[in-house]
Amino acid sequence: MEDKIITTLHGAGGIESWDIIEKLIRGRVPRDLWSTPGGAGLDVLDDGSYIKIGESYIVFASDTYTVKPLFFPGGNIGELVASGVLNDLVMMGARPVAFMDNIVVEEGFAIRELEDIVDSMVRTLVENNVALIGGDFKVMPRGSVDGVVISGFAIGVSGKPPVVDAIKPGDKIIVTNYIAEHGSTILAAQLDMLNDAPGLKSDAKPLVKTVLPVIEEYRDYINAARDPTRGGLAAILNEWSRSSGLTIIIDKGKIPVRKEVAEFLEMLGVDPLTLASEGVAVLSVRSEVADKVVEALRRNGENPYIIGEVVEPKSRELRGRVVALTEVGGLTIIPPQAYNLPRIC
Amino acid sequence: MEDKIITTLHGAGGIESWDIIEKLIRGRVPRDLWSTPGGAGLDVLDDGSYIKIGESYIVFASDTYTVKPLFFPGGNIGELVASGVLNDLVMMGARPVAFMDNIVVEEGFAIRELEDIVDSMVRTLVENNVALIGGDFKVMPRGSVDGVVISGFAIGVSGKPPVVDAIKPGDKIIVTNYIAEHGSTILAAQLDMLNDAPGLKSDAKPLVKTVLPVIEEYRDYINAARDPTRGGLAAILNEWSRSSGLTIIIDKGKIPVRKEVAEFLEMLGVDPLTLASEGVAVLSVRSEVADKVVEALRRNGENPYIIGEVVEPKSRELRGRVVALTEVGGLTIIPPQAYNLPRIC
Amino acid sequence: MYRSRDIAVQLSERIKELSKKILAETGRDELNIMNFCGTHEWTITHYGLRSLMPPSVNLVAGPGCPVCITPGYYIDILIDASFERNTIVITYGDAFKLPGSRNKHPRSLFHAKANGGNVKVVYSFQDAVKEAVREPGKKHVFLAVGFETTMPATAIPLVSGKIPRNLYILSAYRLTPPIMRFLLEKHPEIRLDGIIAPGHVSAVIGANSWRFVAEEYGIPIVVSGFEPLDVVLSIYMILKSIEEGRPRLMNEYTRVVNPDGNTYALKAISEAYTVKDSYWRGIGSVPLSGAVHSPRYSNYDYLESMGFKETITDDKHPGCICDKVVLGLAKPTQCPLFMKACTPNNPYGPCMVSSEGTCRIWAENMPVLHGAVLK
Amino acid sequence: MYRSRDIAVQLSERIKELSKKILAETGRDELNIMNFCGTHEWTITHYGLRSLMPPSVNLVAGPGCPVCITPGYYIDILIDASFERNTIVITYGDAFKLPGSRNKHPRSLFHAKANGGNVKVVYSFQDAVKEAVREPGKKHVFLAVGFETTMPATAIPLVSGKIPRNLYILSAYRLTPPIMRFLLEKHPEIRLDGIIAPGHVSAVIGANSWRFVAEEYGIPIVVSGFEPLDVVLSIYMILKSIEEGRPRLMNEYTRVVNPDGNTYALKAISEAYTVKDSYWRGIGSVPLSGAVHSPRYSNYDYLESMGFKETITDDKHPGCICDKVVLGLAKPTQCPLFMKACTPNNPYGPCMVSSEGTCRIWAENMPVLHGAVLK
Amino acid sequence: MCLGVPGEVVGIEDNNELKTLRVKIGGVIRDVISALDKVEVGDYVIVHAGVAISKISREEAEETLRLLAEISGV
Amino acid sequence: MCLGVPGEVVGIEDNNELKTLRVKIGGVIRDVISALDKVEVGDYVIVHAGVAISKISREEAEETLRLLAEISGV
Ligand code: SF4
Ligand code: SF4
Ligand SMILES: [Mg+2]
Ligand SMILES: [Mg+2]
Ligand SMILES: [Mg+2]
Ligand SMILES: [Mg+2]
Ligand SMILES: [Mg+2]
Ligand SMILES: [Mg+2]
Ligand SMILES: [Mg+2]
Ligand SMILES: [Mg+2]
Ligand SMILES: [Mg+2]
Ligand SMILES: [Mg+2]
Repeated sequence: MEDKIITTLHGAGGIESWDIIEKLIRGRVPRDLWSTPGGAGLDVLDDGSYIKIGESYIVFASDTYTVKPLFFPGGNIGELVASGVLNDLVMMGARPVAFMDNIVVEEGFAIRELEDIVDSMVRTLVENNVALIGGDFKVMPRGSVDGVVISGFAIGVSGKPPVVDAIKPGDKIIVTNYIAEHGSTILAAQLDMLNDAPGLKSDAKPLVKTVLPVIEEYRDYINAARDPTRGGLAAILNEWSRSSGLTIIIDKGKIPVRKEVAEFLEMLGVDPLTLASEGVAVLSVRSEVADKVVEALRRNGENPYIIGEVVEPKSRELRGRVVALTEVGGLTIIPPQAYNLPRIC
Repeated sequence: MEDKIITTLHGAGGIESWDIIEKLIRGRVPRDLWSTPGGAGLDVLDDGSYIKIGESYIVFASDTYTVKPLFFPGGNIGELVASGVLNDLVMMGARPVAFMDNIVVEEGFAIRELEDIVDSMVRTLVENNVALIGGDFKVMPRGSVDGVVISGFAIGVSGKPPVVDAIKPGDKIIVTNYIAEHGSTILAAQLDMLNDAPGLKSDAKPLVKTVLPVIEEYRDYINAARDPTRGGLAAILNEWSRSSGLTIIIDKGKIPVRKEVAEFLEMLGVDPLTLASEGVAVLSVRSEVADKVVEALRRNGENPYIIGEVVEPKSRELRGRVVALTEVGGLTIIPPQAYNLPRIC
Repeated sequence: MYRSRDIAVQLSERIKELSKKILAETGRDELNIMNFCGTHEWTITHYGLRSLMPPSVNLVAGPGCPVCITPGYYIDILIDASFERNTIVITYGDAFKLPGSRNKHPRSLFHAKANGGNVKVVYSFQDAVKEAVREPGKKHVFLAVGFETTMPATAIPLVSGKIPRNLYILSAYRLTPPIMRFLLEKHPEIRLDGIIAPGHVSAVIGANSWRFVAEEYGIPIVVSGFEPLDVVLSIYMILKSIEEGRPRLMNEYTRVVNPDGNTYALKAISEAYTVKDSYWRGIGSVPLSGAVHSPRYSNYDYLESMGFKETITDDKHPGCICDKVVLGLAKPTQCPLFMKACTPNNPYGPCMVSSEGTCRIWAENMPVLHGAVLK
Repeated sequence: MYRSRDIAVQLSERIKELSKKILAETGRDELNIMNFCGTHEWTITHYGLRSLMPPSVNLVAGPGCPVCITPGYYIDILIDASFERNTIVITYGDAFKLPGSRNKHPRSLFHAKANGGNVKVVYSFQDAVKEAVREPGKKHVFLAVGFETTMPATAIPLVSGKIPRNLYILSAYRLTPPIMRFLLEKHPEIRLDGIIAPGHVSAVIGANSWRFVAEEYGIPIVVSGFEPLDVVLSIYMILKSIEEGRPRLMNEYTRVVNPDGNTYALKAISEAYTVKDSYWRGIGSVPLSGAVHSPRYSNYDYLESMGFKETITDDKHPGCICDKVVLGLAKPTQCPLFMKACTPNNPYGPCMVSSEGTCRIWAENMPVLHGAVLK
Repeated sequence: MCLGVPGEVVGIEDNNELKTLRVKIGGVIRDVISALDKVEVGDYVIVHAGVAISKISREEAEETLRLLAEISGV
Repeated sequence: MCLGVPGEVVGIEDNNELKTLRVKIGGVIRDVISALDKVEVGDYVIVHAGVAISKISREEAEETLRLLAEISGV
């Protein structure tokens, strides 16, 4: 018996999210309108979409941020929306040029706080030389929306065809930095544990200066790029393996998780692989350049690791699955599970 | 003493909206990032923005819809977001090619209703041959958002420079159809008077097939185009006169207001000039083509009227003002006033 | 028909001729005609009737804007009430943005709502009744502003016993003949050549209520309707009566107003309410000019039930001359704050708040009020 | 150190050697070792320990997953309560998605919340106390699921008198030795060669609580910690004890568990709670296996205060063999609904819900459970 | 103050003590409180804040229009 | 069931009847209920669902590690 209402699972980035987008959106649009001629959109369901104009690719990304709390260690919703949407362009291999912000704010919200949010958003754009060319500003009556919700739309350009995720056997999987930093900070805030866990801090940051140049340089060797936001690393790797039918094998011991984050999550019984990052990229690159990519990322200030590789499935059951070699050398399947609650058992 | 919190006035489309956008957004972005080179954005604050790629202009519009109720006579929020954002492109003289939707929905919302909303949105896009190339889907916990909020982001192209509003003395002001249809319907719904006023119906519809061809044909003679949404006709005319320093004179007797709408609003003491349309354009065109534009619009199924003209201000006080010749031949100033409440006196 | 441009133009010609003749005969420079009622002021502004008058005929707004004269402390009390747990304040749209008397935020019910207060705007008192029935566990307070016209809205349901026990009424009602008498009595310095009396007030209290103006003060007075031609015709009638040298009570609005008013409604009003001396914002206490619930209905009276004493505090904002503006004793342009510290966008005094407030109307219409011509 | 890959590999070699030897000596095909506790199951799955075992060593999950064995009617009652005005249901994350027994929406507290019910998820009982203090006007009900380990969370605050009067507890606590005895007694058909006993339960009740397993049933039993190497070492110890032919009680988790447990906590538990026969989901009534509040604290007992009778209804979903799966009597693949009508995405039975549920674990890990190799 | 709009009575309901009228105000049909002693279907009334406060006399209305025409000469 | 994590006691508070411990669990410092009879700052404890249910013996921990090393030969 299927549930006939929207639940928070539908928005959590796991299987339920894929399903609702498939049924609610993609299934309702005729195939020829999933993209424009020469472009990509619902047909790829990637970080962003693009249209082709002459020899140029104009790339778009949009995301709505509903994060609670609005301010958290390491950033706020303004910084988040700017870096999050720019990062989606970076994952497409596009250089961001312009941004639009749609702000929805609750009546009674302090203007001072809104200014702080906008300042952070604008600073992020300015630092990356992205123009703010428009947007919208709506006020909802008190009680109709909790604080502030911001949609960001970003526009980028690329001379080469954008990166559309298509992992290949033999690819190495690279994670550019510590994972679960943002997700664990938000989880702590929501459980009112920020004071208990002073070592937590969101990693929200744009990857325009550190990751984009590397993607541009090694573009022909990069088969997929994705920022592990909602659903975390587990969701992305599962999306990649599912859509390709290949198997991804990761070595859990090589996944960079900062000690403070690991300890906090262990206390709650929450898996860092399922928590969001907001300043990390996951790349699937041809093995011959994997070390060079790691080196280039490290030169740009990132903290990259090769955490696994893509292989042909060795059995029918392994098609589209993500297998982990665990810390103790065992094997386990990483399911796409995006709903994180503290547990006692 | 200025108020330090956001009020509904800040989102109503009148002076307070202009102010907050000026202070909160535009004042915080360095001038060189108001647009991209060769493009337009915060510098024009028009219906949309654009960037220039080679000889093409890529035009963007984005708006967030927070309308309550979500379903109303004549449409729903899904139809509204699609037609509203496409109409902004039309007002820029651009042909819409692609759309992205960011849907925020409250936990517990009926999937059936959400499907109806998406169906309406998609139908509007399909009918106008616009691709849905991406978006976002977020769920907020129950009580954190009232039902559904949708941000739309539309992408259009134009070979000619887009229409950036700049009215000129001698221009005729044309309204393409009955005004205040959408705003009065929503007002009635919010006052629980829809049953009392069965003649009301939102005019929400895309203008891609009826108005865009006319703008394209007479492009060189059209100095400004705007859809009178938030704040209604009063807000737009005031924006145009204020930004140009010119005077707009309108003849109130010529403004098309449907009888049912006029009667309903008269009962409440609300001015139709301040209420939103969602399927109307206001054009400022050179007088030599005004009649031809009216004729062309009428051929396409619209119901256009020339309601006034642009003149040089005859005094310092008339700079940037909108003057109306009233039904009885008197003169009055039309202020930009966007907050509509029923009144008893 | 009541909005015919042709008739208006012709009538305005007659008015020009008549005023010219009167000025010539009396040697006066100008004629002052006061429109008592805020809704007449709205008609005058909205239809641009001042621009149809000759420069010598001044249409002076009177004290008939309830937003301008409602005491600020009622608002203060209701702002506080809106933040009480389980209390909902209900108001007509008109009073929603009216500032209270305290110089601190939130200053109006609008701002109280933005700050989290429970405030609802309704079109009619019946909507307030519906709200109270829908939420029986909560206390509801209805802000009853208005003149005699509006009093039946609560008086009829009160005497019919149809109001739920969780709905209280804060009576801010004010009576119009007393303020008219007060104005004529206390401010002889303002010379009025004619008065346009409120049509819908008169529908309730009867045209005869205004006879004293003509008989005791020798000023022609016309009970007028609210269509633009009603007002223009009323002005014509005033001038005609001046010309004839017979200041008298006239009724332009005979289709709605009769000499004795609505006796059925008046009975309900006098059963539900008791007249008493009352405070008018900026103006002061005016004898027998307000109404509180009569003892039989005092359990519905919000101030009474909550034990509030109607202590009259000075709720003028320093520097604001709204009191004089409301009484027609000064023009907004005479206020040093006008369009400086006090603008429609950021009102300082009460007359700048409502779309009927004289200062607001002047601020928005200066270019045409000043007689700037278009061509 | 407890997660060293090198040690794990070596230990797994020792286990292979030992099991080979045992099988050769006994002529058996395979050895069944039951991990009683859901958290051990989590460790086994999360660290892929089954893949480190030789094919002949089966690690069988036992009834120690509270999500799987909590009676559905507790959830039914709390779903209803969440829709009562002024009632807030509070739960640990574990029980949030647990389906009730009724075959209609909303089926879980998660779905109740989505439908507008008042449900909060907390990390600890103290967070529930804070909520109740913060909202004194509302009734709060805490769903106390768990085994002996979790009982101090409410027992200690109860006996200290530190719980506000508006916080009620629905005791779904279950006791582990009784279910172990029930399993061994009623289901001799399942042949167990060794048992991994729950470490944190034992920290409270003492390792000696499990002595009866070895002495009365001749099955080696090890109290084990939860790090992966704790579990691997425990398996080694069981095999070693089989090899030596001395089935006995062992304690791998001596750093935390002593023979007599936490006598201070046990005193609080026995003061606050009274043992009684209780229902286990799908399994049935088990003698003296549950706990209700003792008379002195019965005013905090939600079921008692609300007058609910613990009527035991059959809450098995038709066709679901979760009862057998929970007791280790069947593998999920033996259920006809497995991965057909019942999937992790759309669970039908309780064992498919929690990340510790055996069916869920099998569904997600089939490829490696089936021994598929990577290279 | 006192915005009032004319409407036609199209129905009458008497809920012991409180009389309400169904009034057609242009295209709007709305239930309003009656503050009128005698009123019939077909009467025209002035509605203010949801209350019918007065009847409208058709003859007087015509008389006023006649007066307007006469004075203006239109 | 029974997720438990080890932590170090860094503070003790006795609110008549109810003892709470300030426990450092890795980088997290959290107040938990004490279900322990005797406990001192510096002790290591197992925290389960916000309750310290048991002390950890350093010697026994070392003994187990020694055992692991011995059996595995690592
Ligand atoms: S301009 Fe403002 S301050 Fe001056 S009288 Fe008018 S309302 Fe008062
Ligand atoms: S697969 Fe589902 S239905 Fe079958 S036993 Fe497991 S939980 Fe029950
Ligand atoms: Mg992305
Ligand atoms: Mg997106
Ligand atoms: Mg994104
Ligand atoms: Mg940051
Ligand atoms: Mg990608
Ligand atoms: Mg627009
Ligand atoms: Mg916009
Ligand atoms: Mg728009
Ligand atoms: Mg429509
Ligand atoms: Mg425009």
